Amino acid sequence: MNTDQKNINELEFNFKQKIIEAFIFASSEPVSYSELKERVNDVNVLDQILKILEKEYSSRGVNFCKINNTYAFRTSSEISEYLNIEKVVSKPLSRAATETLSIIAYHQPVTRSEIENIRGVSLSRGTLDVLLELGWVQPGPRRSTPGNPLTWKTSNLFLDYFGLREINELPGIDDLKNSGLLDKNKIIFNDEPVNDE
Amino acid sequence: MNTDQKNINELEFNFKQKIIEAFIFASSEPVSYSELKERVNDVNVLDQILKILEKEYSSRGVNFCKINNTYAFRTSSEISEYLNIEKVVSKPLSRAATETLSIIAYHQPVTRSEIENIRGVSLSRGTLDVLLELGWVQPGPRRSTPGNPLTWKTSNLFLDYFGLREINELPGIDDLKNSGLLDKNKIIFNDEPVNDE
Amino acid sequence: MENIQNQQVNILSLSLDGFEGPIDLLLSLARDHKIDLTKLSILKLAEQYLEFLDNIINKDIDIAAEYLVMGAWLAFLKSKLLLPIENDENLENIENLSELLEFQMKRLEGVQHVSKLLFNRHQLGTHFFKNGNPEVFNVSNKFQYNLTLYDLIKTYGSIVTKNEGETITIANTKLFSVENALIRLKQILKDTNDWKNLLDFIPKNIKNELENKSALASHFVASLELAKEGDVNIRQDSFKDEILLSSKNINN
Repeated sequence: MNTDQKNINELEFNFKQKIIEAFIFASSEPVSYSELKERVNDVNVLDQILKILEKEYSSRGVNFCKINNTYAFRTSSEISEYLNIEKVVSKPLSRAATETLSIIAYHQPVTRSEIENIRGVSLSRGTLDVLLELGWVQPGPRRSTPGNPLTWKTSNLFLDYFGLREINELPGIDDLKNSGLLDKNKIIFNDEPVNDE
Repeated sequence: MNTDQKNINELEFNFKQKIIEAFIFASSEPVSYSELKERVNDVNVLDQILKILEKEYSSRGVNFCKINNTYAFRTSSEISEYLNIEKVVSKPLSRAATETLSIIAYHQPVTRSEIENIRGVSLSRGTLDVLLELGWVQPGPRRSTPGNPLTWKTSNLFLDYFGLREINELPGIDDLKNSGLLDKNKIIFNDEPVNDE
Repeated sequence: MENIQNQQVNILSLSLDGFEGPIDLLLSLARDHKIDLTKLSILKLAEQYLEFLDNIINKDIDIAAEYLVMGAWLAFLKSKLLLPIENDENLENIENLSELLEFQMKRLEGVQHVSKLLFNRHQLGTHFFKNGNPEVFNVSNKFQYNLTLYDLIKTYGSIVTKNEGETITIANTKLFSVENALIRLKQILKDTNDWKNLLDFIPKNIKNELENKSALASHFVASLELAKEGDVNIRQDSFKDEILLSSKNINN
């Protein structure tokens, strides 16, 4: 084998290795050996690639793992203990909480009874708790009205989370209307979709 | 500094690097710099780690990507044709939406009436809505002109989607800039503030 | 040359819907006639735009106002360009306006160009991918909420909407009125010397089916009205045959 040929083979091998690496990374589940074989027809080459990947990732923060007959990337165990990994359940915020949050965001500082007034239903205890726990809302100044009720406002964490620099970057009612978010008007007797205002 | 001390420092550095690597690698969405800073208190160390990771992964099948002030691992686009991963086929955007997106991207931050001015046509309902729903655009600071109109800008999600590190990497942006086409002061039609509902 | 231009105007006129506004139309006129934007003749372009508009108006009176506004503006500019220039100030004004128009067209062209470049890029989830099987590090809580700014805004929007009460708007239905049909029939019959099928009187460029049906109904009612007034003859030789109309003053 001459040098050129050797270089070409090496390039091809590297390329195949990259494909296997990327494929396993992007897959939503551990990938079986037979699936990988479909990508790299040569079993010898595949075995070699898998061995190399395992070695290259062995001292990294992420390891290349063989689990039964499947392959996946997993956080190295020495790190995972330290970082406390959990499969996190991502769940939607309840409707009540979302509505309450949006009212606090737009009307802050706002008292509990004002929130109830706007939503037209009473605020259950847990709703504000969820928002407090998330760190998205915080108590504001007390009102100087009878009873000195506490007000609520959004936190810096809230701004951070939604990528806003300040609260007045929230689109106003007019902006909402213009972007079609407020479909206030019901249109009747219309035989075709309306495209324009 | 004696050899032992040096070794200890090195070990610590390696451990921190592994944590950062695992943290970003295991997450599917970009991780912000401030989140990383919480893990590694020393900013110099963090910057060094990020530089090393970028280099170490630059020739792999999975690359370390900087997206504005966030970090993520993404499969290398050089092997894109060979990956054959099930793609999410998204509905193509309307011409109005793609042009509006481009105007927001290249002219940002830009107000609604500026967008209308550039396209010479009023922005129909739903156009901004689509882009907002995709998470590609977000509100920016309000203008200090009369009426304090809201501006729009692109999000990190937008950069991530198009594989851009920052806005300056937008294709063709230098040409637009050099030919003066990003000049916001030249206005001809609709030069009065658009009378929004 | 004249021929080719007319042809193109016709092709364009079939698809006004395809243009995203008057500047877009101007831009594509400039492109179709291979006008270099840097050596743009505003006069020539204004003429083309107006010619195009004339053509459209004949076929479809219902043109977006913005096309007409731009048309009026261009007509004004054209007249200024054609008239002898009286003073320097005037000249400067015209040059300024032409320059701004040129700028707008170039800018839109720029936007359309980069739009293509942008969507030609590799895209996440199509050409490159994120970690398909993510793990999540969690410091304190087991739940992660995914609320987007869009959700938040939309939620607030619906609260506001609910509280403001509902308004019902009756959509602008595009029905063809009998009045319009009457005017049309009279107009066309004036120049007709023969029996003509009722269907031929109905405007051809109606795309909406409901509107088309209403046009047929209105024209039929209008023809009966005209017959009652004695202005028109109606003939149908047998059931399911064509309904023919002719003006009263020809007898055959």
